[in-house]
This record gives sequence, structure tokens and C-alpha cells, in this order.
Amino acid sequence: MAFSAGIVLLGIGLVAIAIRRDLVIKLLALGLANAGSILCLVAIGDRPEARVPICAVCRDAVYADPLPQALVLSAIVINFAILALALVFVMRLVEHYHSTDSRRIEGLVQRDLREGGRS
Amino acid sequence: MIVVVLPLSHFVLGLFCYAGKRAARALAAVGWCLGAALTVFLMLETRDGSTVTVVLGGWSPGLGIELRFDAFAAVFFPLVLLLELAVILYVRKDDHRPLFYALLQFLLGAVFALLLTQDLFNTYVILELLTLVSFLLVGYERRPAQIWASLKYLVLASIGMSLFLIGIAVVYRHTGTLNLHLLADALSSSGDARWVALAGALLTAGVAVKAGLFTFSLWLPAAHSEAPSAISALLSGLVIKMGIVVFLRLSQLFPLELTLQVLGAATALLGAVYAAYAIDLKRMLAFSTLSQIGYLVLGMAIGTPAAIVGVLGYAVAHGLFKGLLFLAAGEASAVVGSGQFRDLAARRAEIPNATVGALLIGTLGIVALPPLAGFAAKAVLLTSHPGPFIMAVFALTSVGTTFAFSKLLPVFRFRREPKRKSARLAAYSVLSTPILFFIPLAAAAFPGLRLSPSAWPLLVLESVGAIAVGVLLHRLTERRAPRLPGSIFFLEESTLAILIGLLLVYALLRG
Amino acid sequence: MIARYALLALLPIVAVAALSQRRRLAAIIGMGLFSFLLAVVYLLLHAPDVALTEATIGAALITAIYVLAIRRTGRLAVVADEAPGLLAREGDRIVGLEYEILDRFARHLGLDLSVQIVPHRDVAESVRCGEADIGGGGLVPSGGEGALATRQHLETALFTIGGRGTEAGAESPTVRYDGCFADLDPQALYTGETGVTLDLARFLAVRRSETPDESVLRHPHRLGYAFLVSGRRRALHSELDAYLEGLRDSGELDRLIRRFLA
Amino acid sequence: MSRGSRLFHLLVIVSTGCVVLLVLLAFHSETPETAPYGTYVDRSVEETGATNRVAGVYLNYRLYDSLLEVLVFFVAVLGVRHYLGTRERAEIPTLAESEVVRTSAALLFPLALLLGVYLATLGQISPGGGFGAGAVAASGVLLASIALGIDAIERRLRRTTIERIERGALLVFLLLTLLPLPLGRPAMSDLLPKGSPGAVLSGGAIPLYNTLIALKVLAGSWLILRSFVRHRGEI
Repeated sequence: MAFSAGIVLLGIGLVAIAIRRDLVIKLLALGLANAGSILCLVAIGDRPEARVPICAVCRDAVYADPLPQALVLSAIVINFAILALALVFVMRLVEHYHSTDSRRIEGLVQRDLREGGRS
Repeated sequence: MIVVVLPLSHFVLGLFCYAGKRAARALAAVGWCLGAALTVFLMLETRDGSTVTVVLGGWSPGLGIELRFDAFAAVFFPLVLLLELAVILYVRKDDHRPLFYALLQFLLGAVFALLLTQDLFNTYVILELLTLVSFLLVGYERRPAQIWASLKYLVLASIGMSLFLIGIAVVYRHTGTLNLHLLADALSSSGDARWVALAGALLTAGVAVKAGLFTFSLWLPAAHSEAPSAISALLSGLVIKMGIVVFLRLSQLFPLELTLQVLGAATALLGAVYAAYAIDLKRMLAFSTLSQIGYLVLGMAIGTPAAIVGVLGYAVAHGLFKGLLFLAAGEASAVVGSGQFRDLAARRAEIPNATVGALLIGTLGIVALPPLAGFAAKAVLLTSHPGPFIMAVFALTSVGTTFAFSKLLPVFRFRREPKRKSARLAAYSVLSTPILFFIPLAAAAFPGLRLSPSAWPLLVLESVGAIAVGVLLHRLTERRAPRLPGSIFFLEESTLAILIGLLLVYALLRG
Repeated sequence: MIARYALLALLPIVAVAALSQRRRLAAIIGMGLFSFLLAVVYLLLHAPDVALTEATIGAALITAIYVLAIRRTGRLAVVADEAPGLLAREGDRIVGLEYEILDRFARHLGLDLSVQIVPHRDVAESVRCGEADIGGGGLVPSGGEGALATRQHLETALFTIGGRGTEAGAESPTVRYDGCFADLDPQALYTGETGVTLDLARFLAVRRSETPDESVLRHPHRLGYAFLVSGRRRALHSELDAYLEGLRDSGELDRLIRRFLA
Repeated sequence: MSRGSRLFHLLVIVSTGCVVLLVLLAFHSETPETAPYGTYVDRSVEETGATNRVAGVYLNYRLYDSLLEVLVFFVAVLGVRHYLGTRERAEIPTLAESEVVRTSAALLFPLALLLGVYLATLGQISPGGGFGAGAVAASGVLLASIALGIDAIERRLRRTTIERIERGALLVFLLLTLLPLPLGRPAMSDLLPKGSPGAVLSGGAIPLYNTLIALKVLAGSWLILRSFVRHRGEI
């Protein structure tokens, strides 16, 4: 059930990236899409009436699988790193192109390339 | 046990690069020598076809992460070392900040790590590290156009990676392991269940964004042409091949022949068409990378062991001459001031002869002129009897490539008294020699490789024929350059393309 | 387990609500809330480590970075559509009469000027909802709509470049709120099938690009360009008015007009 | 919206809908009840000594992943520093912060640091871990920078020392993983005795790795936040 929620979040994120024109909202949507895939990974580790995988003697009860949780720790921090960098790039773009609309920036970049030749 | 030292040593050296600018350059050389020594040692160990395997932490393969030095790594390590040496020599003169050398070391460490890892989630983390480092290197000179290209690259690669992560979730849910070899057995026993196709589609889509396949990598032309030339060489020559390596591993797990055939053909043809009508040298090289990746993926679709050897050989050959071409193109555009073909031809006098020589050798390599690298690898591919469809696309791509590269003909005029000497002769020679003497070198490194002598005349004829047709076509259609749709490379369209690509791959896997 | 299904259902709702916000700050706060909800869901999935990491990194650090990134402290945020001569992009710089005035005004306040170019129908909205301090780009305000208009800083007039669409004696176009009254579509001018009403700045630009001589109709009544300031920023509004007054008295304004629009 | 973009939006929504449906149908078609879960379930406490089995996995069995992940974070910090570095503004306009915010921020700062230390050192017996600990401590320092102003914080936590701490922590982390090699044991195998499960000093080298990661993430996050604050002004 949580896996389905994760996939739906991924879908929402991708739709928002494609539809919303503002770069900051696109990055928020990217964060959402990544969070959706992380939710999927955590969801498969959980089992009906499982318990938190912290136990000195782990025989008697059903425990959630620790491996997906360990993998997800890295994934969350990687997404933070990517978002921080992408935001810095958006800030540089706004300073130069005075706009956060991706279509307008694309047009300005193409025009600069046509005019400025290469270097 | 030294297998793990290779990537980690590069990371440690990357950290030490911050001691100072001169130290960074010296450490780059130290790193290269260490890498070369370890590679030679490992290749000697695995000369008789065995592999060096280690599981980190001493656990069993099901628990720990397994690293293995096998045939794939043995083929790619020399390419990594050659390109590393060429780039270090190329950037020797311009004073880059320590950050550049640190990122270079991390990039190479990540490439070595990816070639060794046999674990699915480990592949994910390394691909993310590779994405981040190449994203920073593409935008290194902080020009706005570069920053925009690398931002698009990061967003799309991140989407691809989240698909890959969900693929890992599905695979782990049904098999309980992440080790590639244990997975291979688990997947073969589970037959054609629906979740196998789903997992295959998700993993393939995730890697395809990184590997440069048609619907998934619409960021590639902008990123590779905007990046500084030394970085473009590394990206096109090496980083993009990492996608191919992961594809080779995935094709052992999932029945990918049909998918690779369709995606490969689409990429090859799209790349050839856009390369044919590109007006800027570096952009044309980027599009030709796209088409050569399609060529490689098609080679993989053949599926026979000989084809895999051909694919590996051509990947190395392509890495060599595409790296050489980007390095030379970078210097030529810097000297002339603009990368457009007409400016390069008009101000041919200013380009040093060594650079034009490098461009010539690279072009001859990529159009597969006999005894050079391109021809040798393509010969192995052609003799692994591909299907008629693949053969047709091979021919079309070769003609397209020749058509695109014949735009450089006006530049290949020898001038006696060049205005300036190229400072980067050493870098070019490092890459030119293996291109020129590819066949003897390959025979020395891998004695098991034999090509039936009876096939030589036919292959030579085919290659020369393709070159002739390409040049002829270029002469005839000089004027009419059609307006190709540029909007498919926008950020929004590329996101949509990834989604449609995922649906396509799933259909092909289920089909 | 009702809590689990309720929360799982709530996640997409909060996400869609957050991403469909028009203002960036609201979207960021929405996503901060979403990360917090996600952390609670992880608790229900028996993953405390992940919940802690998601809460600290996802909710706290990422939101902090976003808020800092769109932060405007120490900057005078101007939002405008391009108006040739008044505020237009040239290479990677922005030049024009209005830009010059606002740049001096920002230095006068000790702030950095940051100009953001948006379609002209968004200018009024951005100023009204506080995302930007001042709206510009050749605006001719008619009615007070929650945004205060400063004194006119430049006389202007309306020109209708004729076309079969509008007969000569048509009553003057209803003076609307935005600057250029009609999207300046160069093709429409050349084909001439629709009449286009332009303000002075854009009319001069069109003349310079030598469109064919269609019938030009000049509308009588007096108009003037002005800046827009949010109704809540009365101090800034009076400050800007006083500054414009100072420019006019010192004769500096006429010199600037000659320089940019002659 | 022009006709073209409305068509494009429709296409996006339809294809995303198909992807979501397809993935859900295929995934839920045959989900095995007793999934063959990894073999971590029972023996991990004995082998790693950490009762928090998640810490046992990502700091012992799969330490290589965590190492690469910390490298990704380090590269991100380098990137932020490189792209924001040249645009720093000398004077930071401090905002007239209401007194309530200042005192509460000053009050919360030590608590956040304390929580960070707790999570970092006891990551192997209670939920916690290096990443969360570093992040909590970093947001604590951010609170302090709100309360006392960035210049006050920068005087005590100068940027160069923070960068040296970050690189030092990462270097020690890298060398520790290579240490078992000269001793003839496979890389990343255990260094310290495991101790009795549940005790404070249990879990072999896990507390050490946890602390190193926490230190690295704290220094890295603070460098990122500091670059943003220097570039954009106070909160």
C-alpha cells in the first residue's frame, strides 16, 4: 500500500517537473519524485505486524527488514546534495538571465549561442 | 585484496589535491602511476581468463559488497588510463584550481569503482557520484550556457536514478539479494513473471538516462558540447561508456535483446541525422557520440559472445578517437574563437598543424578507415553475423558518420609555416598511437583474439565503400540543410521523453 | 491501521497542494510540511532511523536552503515586462530609463537591485502578493487595484497602428491596466490585419524597425508611465514618489529621457 | 495557455498516468507472502555487535556504500563552495529579528547540539546514525547564527578550520577502511572488539564511523548553509 503511495508521489513529481515553468518549483517537484522512490524502497522492507529492527535477541518476533532502511539513508542524503547544488545553479542563472522561467532561459541561451558563436 | 585500493586511492588523492595547485598536478601524476601499476598487476593475474574477486569486509557475497576484476574491467582499465594521461597532459599548461584536480580524481575513482562493483545498490550510489562530479565539471567554467546545460543534465539524471531505485526495490522485494550473480540465478529461475519485466524496464530506463540512449538522454548534446574540452573528452570517451558497462551487466539478468535493438537503432539514426546537420564542431561531436552509443547498443543486441567482444573493442576504440577529437576540437575552437565549421575552415591558418593532425587521425578512426582502431573493432562486430536489420543500421550509421565528418574536409589542408605551435602535442600523441596501432596492441594485450583472415578483403571493401558514399552524399547535398526540431532537447520535453521511453521499454520486455 | 492509510492518502494531497501554489514561498513551506508527514509515515513503517534522517534533512535543512535561496533581504526586487527604451534586456545587462531610475533609487536606499522579467499580466499580481517590491516596464495604471501607482514619471500617448480591423473613428481603446495594451506581435504589424494599440515606448521601437507606413491614429487624452508599489508598502511608495519628485526638480529626469528615448 | 502547451500538458498527464498504473499493476500482480528477505534477519546482532541492525548494515556489511555516499556529500559541498564562493557580500544586512526569535534560538542551540552528540555516539543501540546527527547539529548551528548573527558565529567557527575538520574526518574515514589491509584482513573488516550487545561501547567500530560521519555531515551542512547565508543575507 505504501509502495503505491510512493509511485503516485513519483508520478506527481514528474508531472510537476514537466508542467510547472518555474525552476524553483521544478526542483521541489524533483525532491518529491526522489522522496516517492525512497518511500517505495522503505515500504518493501516493512512486513505485517513487524517491529522496529532493534533487538538484542532477535528470535521471537517478526522484524522489519533493516537492509532497505540502510540503503535509504544514503539515498536521502544524496538527494539533499543534489538539491543544494541545483539550487545554487538556479541562483546563478537568475543573476544572469533575470528570470526563473525555464522556457525563457532556454530561449535566451539559444540566442546567446547563435550570436556568441562558441567561446 | 588490492582491487579495492584502486578506487579508494583515487579518492584519498582527490582529498590531498587541496594541499596546493602544484601539489594537485603532482598528485595527478602519482595517481596515474599507481593506477597503471595496479592495472598491469591485475591484468597479469587474470591473463588466463580467471577473475580476481573480493567481498568487502570478509562477509559472504549475499551480505557484503562484492568487487570483481573480470573481462569487462580488463578491457576498460587501459582506456581509463590512456584518457586519464591524455587529459592530465592536456590541462598541464592552464592553471586550474585544486577543485578541478580533486573532481578529476573523484571521477576516475568512481569509474574504477563502477567497473569493479558487482552489487546493484552500489552501482546506484556510484552512478550518483558520477552524475554529481560530471555535473560539476560540465559547468566548471561557470558560463551561463554551461550552467543551464548541466542543470538540465542533473535534473534528468536524478529522475533516471529514482527510476533505478524503484527497480532495485522491486528486485529486492522478489529475490531478497542485491548481488548481481546471485540475482542472475534467482531471475533465471523465476521465468517470465510480470515483475521481472517491470524491474528490467525500471533498471534499464534508469541506466539509459546515463548511457545516452535516444529517448532518455536528450540532455547529452548540450552537456557534452558546452563542457570544457578536456571534460568533454572524458565525458564522451569514458563516462558515457559506464552506462554501456551497466547495460552489459543488466543484459545478463534480463532478456534485453529486443529493447537494445530498438533503442540502439533509434539512437544511432537520430544521432547520425543531427550530427550530419550540426553547424558547430563540438555539437556535431556530441551528436556523433549519441549515434556511436546507438551503434554499441545495437552490437550488444546481437548477443553472441563474439559480438560482446566487438562491443567492448569498439567502446575502447570510440573512447580513444572521440577523446582525441574533443581535445583537438577544444584547442581549435579556442584558437579560432568560434567552433562553427565555416570559421574553422576560413581561419585554418591559425590552427596549429598538430591539432589538425589530431583531428585527422580522430576522423579517420571514427569513419573506420582500415587498419585503424575503428575499422578493427567494427570488423569484429560485422563478423559476428548480426541480423539483416542490424546490418542495415550499421551501414546507415557509418555512412551518416562519414557524411557528418566530411564537413571537416576543408580544415584538413596542410600549411607549411604554421602561425603557432600546439602546446598539447603530448596529449594528442598519447591517444593517437593506440588508434594507429590498435590491431597489434589488442593482439598483444588479449592473445585469445583472432580474426579469420578470409574475411579481411570483404570488410575492407565495406568500410571504404561506406566512406566513399558518405563523402559523395556530403558533396551532393551541400546546400539544403533542413531545419531539425530543436525543441525536443528542452527540459520539459526530455522529461516526457523519459516517461515514454519507460513505457516503450516495458512493452518491449513484455512483447 | 487507519492512521497509516489516512496518512498515506494525505501525502499526495499535500504534495499536489504544495506544488500548485502560485507563490514560491508557499510551495516551499508546503513541501516542508510534506517532508514532516513523510517522516511520520516512516515511523509507521517501523523505520525510525529513516524517519529521523528525513525529518532533519528533508524538513529542516532542505527547507532552510530553499528559503535562503529565494530570500530577498538586502535587495530591491523589481518585476517587469520588457519595454524597449524603458526596461529591456541587452546581452546579459538590462538597460532603459526605468531601470536607470530604479537602480539609483535602490542605491539611494542602500539595497541591491534585482530585476526579474515576467509576462506583463503577472506584474500586477506579483507586486500585489508581495513577491516583488516594485512593478515596472512601461505601465500605465488606470484604476487602483490593491496596488498604489506612483506619480507619472514620463508623459505618454497611445498610438493605434491601423489595420482593416479597426475603423478610423473607433472610440479610444479602454485604457487597461497593463503596459503595452496588446501583445506586440511583429507579424501582425506587417500583415496589418489586426489593429495594434501601442504606448509611446513600444511605438518608437516599432518605428525604428521601419514597419510599412500603415495609418497611425494618435489618441487624444493625456497618459503617463508610472511604477507600481504594493498597497502594504506605503513607506516605500512615498519614498519612491519623493525620489521621482527630486529627479524631476533637479532636471535629471529630462536628461535621462533624452538619453534613452530620443 | 496556447493550444500547443495544453496538448503537451495532456500528453504528460496521460503518459505519467500510464506509468503509474503499469508499475502498480505489475508490482501487485504476484507479491509472494513470505518474501525471501535478506539473510540479515537473525545473525546480524552477533556478527556486528550492534543491536540497531540498520546501523549494523550500513556501517559494517555495506560500509562501502556509506563511504561513497559521504563522498557524494563532500563533492556537493565543494560544488556549492565553488559556485557561490565568488559572490560573497562583505556586509550582511542583519534583519530586525524580534526578541522572541533571538532568545528561543539561543535556547534551542545547545539542545540541538546535545541531541546531535547523542545520536552520533549511540547510533548502534538506539535509532540515530551519523547523517541525522550531523543534520540536527547543523540546524542547531543555523539557529545560533539566527540568534547571534553570522559574524559572531564566524569568529568562533572560522571557515578554514571547518573545512579542515571536514577533510580530516573524511580522510580518517577513508584510511580506517583501508587499515585492515596491511593487517592481512579484508578491507573494511572490523577494527575494534564487538563488546556486549546493548552496551554503550558495543558494535565494534560502528560508533567510531558514526561519529566521523556526524562530524563530516555537520561541517559539510554548515559550510553549505554558511555559503547560502553569506550570499543571500540573513534569514
